[in-house]
Amino acid sequence: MRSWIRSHRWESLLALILIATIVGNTIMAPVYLGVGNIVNLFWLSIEKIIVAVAMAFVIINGEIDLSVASVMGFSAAVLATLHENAVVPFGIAIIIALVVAALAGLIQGLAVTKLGIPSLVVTLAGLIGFRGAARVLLEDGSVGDFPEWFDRLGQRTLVGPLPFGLILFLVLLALGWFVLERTAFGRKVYVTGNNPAVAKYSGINVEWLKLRLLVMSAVVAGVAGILFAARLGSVRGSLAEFYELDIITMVLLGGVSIFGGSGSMLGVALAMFTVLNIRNGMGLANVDGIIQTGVVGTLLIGSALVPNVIQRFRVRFPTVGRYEPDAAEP
Amino acid sequence: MTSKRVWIKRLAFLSVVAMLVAACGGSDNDTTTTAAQDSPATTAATETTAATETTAATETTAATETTAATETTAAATGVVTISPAESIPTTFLPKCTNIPVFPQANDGAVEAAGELGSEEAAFVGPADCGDATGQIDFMANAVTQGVAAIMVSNNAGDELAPSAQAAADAGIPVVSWDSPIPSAEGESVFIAQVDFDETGTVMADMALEILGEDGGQFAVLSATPEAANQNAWIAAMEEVLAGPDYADLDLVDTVYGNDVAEDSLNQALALVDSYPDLELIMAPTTVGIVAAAQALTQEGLCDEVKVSGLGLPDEMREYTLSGCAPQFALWSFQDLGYLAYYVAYGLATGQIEAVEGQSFVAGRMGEYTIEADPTRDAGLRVLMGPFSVYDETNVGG
Amino acid sequence: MSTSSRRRLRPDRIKELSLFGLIALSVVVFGSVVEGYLSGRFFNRVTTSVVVVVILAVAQSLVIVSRNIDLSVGSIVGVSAYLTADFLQSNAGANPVLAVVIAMAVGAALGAFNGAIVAYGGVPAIIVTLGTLALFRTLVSLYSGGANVTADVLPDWVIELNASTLVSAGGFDLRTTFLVAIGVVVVFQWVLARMRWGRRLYAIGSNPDAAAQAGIPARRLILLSYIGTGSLAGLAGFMFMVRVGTISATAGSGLELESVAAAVVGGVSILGGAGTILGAFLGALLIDTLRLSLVRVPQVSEFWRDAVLGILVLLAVIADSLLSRRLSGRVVDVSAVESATSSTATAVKGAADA
Amino acid sequence: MGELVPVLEMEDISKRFGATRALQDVALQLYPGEVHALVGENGAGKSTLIKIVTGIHSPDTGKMLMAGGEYSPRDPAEAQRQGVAAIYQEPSIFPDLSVAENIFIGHQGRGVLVDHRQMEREAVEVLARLDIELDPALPAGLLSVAGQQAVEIAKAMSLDAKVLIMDEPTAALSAHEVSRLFRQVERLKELGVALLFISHRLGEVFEISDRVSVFRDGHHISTRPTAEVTEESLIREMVGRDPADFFVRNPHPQGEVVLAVSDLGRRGVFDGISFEVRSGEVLGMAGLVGAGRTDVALALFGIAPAESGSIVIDGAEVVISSPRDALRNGIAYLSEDRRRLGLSLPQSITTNVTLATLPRYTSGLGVVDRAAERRDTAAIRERLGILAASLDTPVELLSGGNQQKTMLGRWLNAEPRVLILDEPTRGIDVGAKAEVHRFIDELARAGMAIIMISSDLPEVLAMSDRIAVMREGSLRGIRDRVDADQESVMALAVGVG
Repeated sequence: MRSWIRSHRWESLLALILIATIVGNTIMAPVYLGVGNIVNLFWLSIEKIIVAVAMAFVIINGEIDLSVASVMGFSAAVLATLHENAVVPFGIAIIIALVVAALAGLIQGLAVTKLGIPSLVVTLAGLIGFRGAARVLLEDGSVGDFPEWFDRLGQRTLVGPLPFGLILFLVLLALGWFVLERTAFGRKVYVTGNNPAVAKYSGINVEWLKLRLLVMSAVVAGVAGILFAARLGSVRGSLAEFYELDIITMVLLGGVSIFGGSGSMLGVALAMFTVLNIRNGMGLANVDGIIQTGVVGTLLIGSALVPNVIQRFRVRFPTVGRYEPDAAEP
Repeated sequence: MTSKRVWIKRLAFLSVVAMLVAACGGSDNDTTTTAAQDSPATTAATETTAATETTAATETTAATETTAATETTAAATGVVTISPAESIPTTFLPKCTNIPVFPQANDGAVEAAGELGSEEAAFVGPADCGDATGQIDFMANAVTQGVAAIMVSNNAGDELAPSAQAAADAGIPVVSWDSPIPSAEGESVFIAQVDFDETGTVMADMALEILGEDGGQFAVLSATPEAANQNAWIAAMEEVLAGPDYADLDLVDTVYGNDVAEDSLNQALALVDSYPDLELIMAPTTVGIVAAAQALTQEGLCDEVKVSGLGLPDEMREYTLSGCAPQFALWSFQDLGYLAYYVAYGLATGQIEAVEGQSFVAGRMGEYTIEADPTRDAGLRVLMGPFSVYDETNVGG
Repeated sequence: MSTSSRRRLRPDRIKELSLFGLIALSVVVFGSVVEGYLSGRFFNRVTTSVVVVVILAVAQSLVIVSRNIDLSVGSIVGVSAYLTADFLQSNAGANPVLAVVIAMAVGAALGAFNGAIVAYGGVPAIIVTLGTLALFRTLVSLYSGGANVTADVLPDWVIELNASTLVSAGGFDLRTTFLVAIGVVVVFQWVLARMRWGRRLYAIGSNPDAAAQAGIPARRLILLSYIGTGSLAGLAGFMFMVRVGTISATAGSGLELESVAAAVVGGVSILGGAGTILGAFLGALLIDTLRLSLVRVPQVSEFWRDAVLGILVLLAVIADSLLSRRLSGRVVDVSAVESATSSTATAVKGAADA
Repeated sequence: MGELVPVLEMEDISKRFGATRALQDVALQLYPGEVHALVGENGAGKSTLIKIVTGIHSPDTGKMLMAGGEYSPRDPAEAQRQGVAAIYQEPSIFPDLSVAENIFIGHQGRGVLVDHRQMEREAVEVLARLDIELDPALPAGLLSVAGQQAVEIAKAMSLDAKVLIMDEPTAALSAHEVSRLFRQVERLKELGVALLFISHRLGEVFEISDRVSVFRDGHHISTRPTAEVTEESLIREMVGRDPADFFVRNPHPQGEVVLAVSDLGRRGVFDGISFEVRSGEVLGMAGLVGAGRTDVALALFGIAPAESGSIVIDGAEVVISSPRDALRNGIAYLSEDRRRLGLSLPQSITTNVTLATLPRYTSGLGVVDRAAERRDTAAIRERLGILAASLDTPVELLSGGNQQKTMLGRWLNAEPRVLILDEPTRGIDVGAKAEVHRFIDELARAGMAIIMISSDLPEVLAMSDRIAVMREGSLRGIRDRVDADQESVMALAVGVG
């Protein structure tokens, strides 16, 4: 246990914060602990946390995808347009929307891997471009009246108190954890994020890996966008606008290094739960939205700062090996 | 919870008394209206009968609610003076909290709550208005908290419908103000600041007034392409413009400043550059109109191009006095919030019903009647009005 | 390896030239499509609207060269603009210089906050500034309580300053605000190219460990750079107030991405160590020219603009990266390094035999 | 030099980190104009000593005197001001900055302004003093390791350092570059600089140093004039045991031709490369750094594929366009740069060992069979004698030698037919070096075909069955071990005679 804590400092810290939050919320708002509310607090941000799972992979791999929110809007817009003009059956329309999202990811992925442009730049352009594409499709209109089953999928519970989206998220999270921790793919994601050259010299096809990740990220964003459409019951060009910052914040708060190579799905999950519970608790306490944002921002800085400060005070007892005299000697 | 039980008991008792009073009070039609004003007894009667049933309804099941509805049609025929019953928790949900008009509206709600001896509504909302779907979280939280009523200025379209429906299912009346839920799903009633068609007329008239008889070119600088009521107003104005009196007014373009000052500035200037003969920019948004006036003032273009639309007196005063924005219109957001709270309170305490023909008196603002909303396919509305058109005579300063 | 030839092919210069070319190109293209485009008016529009972004692009580059970033500049603009406006509201008599000082002081303070945590707290810059992006915005929103500071309470010089022109020829004005922006560019171009601490910022961004070994006080310099970024953002906030007049609590939100975009498009390496202020300036100019030009093309509808802008920016970046790769002719690749090695090895040998 | 006053004196310096005693009661004097060699295995405390002298660490006990005065630097900057400079095996230059800036960036009190033209003029002068010819405006990132080191020495000169510490400066250099470096060292001696010279290559120690100090387990064992010591005695003191078997290689039968390369070429890098390697054979590859040896290896491993020529394995021609292809065809490549290209430092030993062979441990779903990989890694660790707390230890915490073994282990685990070793013993201590050599021999006996690129000529001569020499991108000849010696190989490599 102790060793686990030492090797999972960040996760432990987050766990503490999370527990504190839950206790605080329970005291402040009696209604907080109701099943309905617990489901609600996930369900209200379900699209963000679904995309965050994919984003974790991308960032651990040493890249970033700023375009996710725009791709969400874009794929939903594609779905809506197809539905409005009733060109194809709704099921097909969903598939087409996902394919379009995949293509969006492919374009960006190729720009990154083949042209060697930093993903930050490429996806920044994507952020503007795909949002624009969504606007082009829907202009100032909003498209609704989706099939009954689709709305139900997004708005009603599926199993017990759980709506489809929440189940999907839990499955994705578990899958993400498994792939990252247990599979060769996850292994490669870490190694490549830590040092692409080493990966390349070990026979890993780095470009192919990055390409797949960026496509995957876009597809997940597409799914989330469609899910959002179902939850809202209608789509407009601005769907999910500005979500990218919240999503990236959750991943970074999860202890994923922005430089890639480190971080864990457990940390990301804890970060999600913490953020959502804090927001929900403050919401029930009638705290204004702008203050909620500020608190999450402070949390982001604080959780990164506090451990360092503590580290400063206990330099006398450094981590074993880290200061080993000749460890660094080549 | 306990407190709730207490006032149910109290109401039950009151209602019994009310029955008796009502019985001997009789129902002489031409007196009821006056009676409504001067005899608290009768109003107490009608009010409280309604109260018991609907609270029963909210407390128990939809089944009793229907019966409540049928019985209260009686109450609906009379004019109800919404008056202090008990203090209830409510949520006052603006599009966002950091645009001046919304705190103003909230002031109205607070004023009303004071008069009705109820606790102030929780004034919460998204951090900024760019976040169209941010209100959903606050709706959901309000439902979880089990508030007695929600007052919302819808920042999206029907995206809000599912969560409004959820509130309705939980027996919480949803009163929309300033901007309605288009499909009216889950919405009890919409407090319309002014008639949307009237907005069109007012804007067209201001344009005519400024451009003069010989007319000329003008363009619209709106908020976001998605903004529901801006789009409705513009549509209404275009209809009016089709009329013969406005034949010489030439609407050349509609652009969007996204309610962001800087975008609006650039858009306004781009309009001036793209249309050399442009004489007027009509901005049906408080952000856009100021930005446009500011841009034209700075570039010294006020002589060639004027600004008009919907604006806040405080923000427009300077430009109106300088002649850059000779005329603009707006309604009082304080009154809007005030009226919204009265209606929400009336519904929550069961003094009134969200049914067509229900008339009521809302404190200092006097009598209103719930009617079918002509600007939407479905839904009820209370039309506040009137427009106040500002020019250098009444803009103050 | 003749010195002169390599001088001419310095990557930075190439970058700047290619950007300049792209701007010229877009002007020519739009000029041929839109009538009345090549006018003094349009020049004035661009030069006035670009001011804020240019100053922010410079501010952003200041931290990016040392392998950091500041995502909170947009919020800093908001805070300083609001506080300055609020100050002028209560002291209408205050003279402009004082207002500028206040704006920059506010910015500097916020920048110092960022810098202290990044430099001495050892927290990655992106995390710190992502946090303060929200935090600063919250502060100004709470302070304002949702109320705007409106133009009519501001002294007249604020409104006039935006349009005030020093030189004007054939409708082409040189606006005071634009000149200030140019001044900022020139000064910081000079600071980063000529001043010791500027060069050391590049050094830190280029190889932090080596910087430590060379005894460069990295922490202090990074803190300084953040204070610099903050005060520039404060200046941008002042310019924002001058231009927009009516200041709300959301003033300047979204500018952080614009500034990063401008710097990156301008060839400032996100990995630090490379890029110039002049490049960042050209990047900002390119993006803003494209945006304002698109508004003038009637064929491009409202809804197409963002899409087209995104595509154009992407194309610009691609064209630019290909161009500079071609011209500098050095792809970072093992074999290239090897060949560079051999060339110098032979050179050294030559020297030896001599 | 006895009558000279020492420029730097250390008196019973001790330093400990947590439980580890890094240094104990070390006393050392450096005299102006001397080259003082410091030898010892990894962990002996050399690095700690350097870090103390350069002000990165401060000693727990003991004191240092600089030219008689108290010397206790708080940081490298102050050490520099006081005239102590250091250059390391991996040069710490600023790739984006010009040579001139690299030389002068650390300077204090040169005013706040930078006059690039003047600075470049001064740079040329400083470099000239070391008779080095470099474009001062050239971004230093484009220089070879040797060039970058020259820049660092120039930097030290420009700071007119009294003490210059050279930590493994020759590790990344070719024999030719080493001789150039030594010429620069001679210059520094003439200028009265005291040099502290750390190297694992004893040959160099004897060639360049005036006195040599041996360290072991944090203790200062001895300091004697180099003339008075022999290689054997040094090694004995360093390892604390008898150097039984170094460079053992008793010839043994060779098998079939495994790899045959003919007329291999890559534009502007190398061309017309033809050779073959038999199973059980070690083919040494000598030449200057930049002669193209690594490029040939990278071509065979598919990183930078060849553009012309053919590669035949076991008699069948193969196309190699990616490391994948190479591995599939049984070719493995141990890179020369452990830290940049070799190991994923924060990852565990297991992860690093099985990185190239993951498919072997994955089921259909790509799930890694951790038990299996731990089993194999444990075996590798056993076989190579990798010293580490556990298989989960991050490799960044291992000593250089164990890191090298881990990397070697990765390729052994791949069970290649052809193993290309690029500088397999660079920068690892004598003990580890011997183990690696024994190991190469073992592999050869087991029938593997081995190509060994090395700039350490004695090593090449000792380990190879045949020696291929490259110069400027082409193969200048292949010599049998028996009729090859330092001189002849060097001559081929440099192209004289």
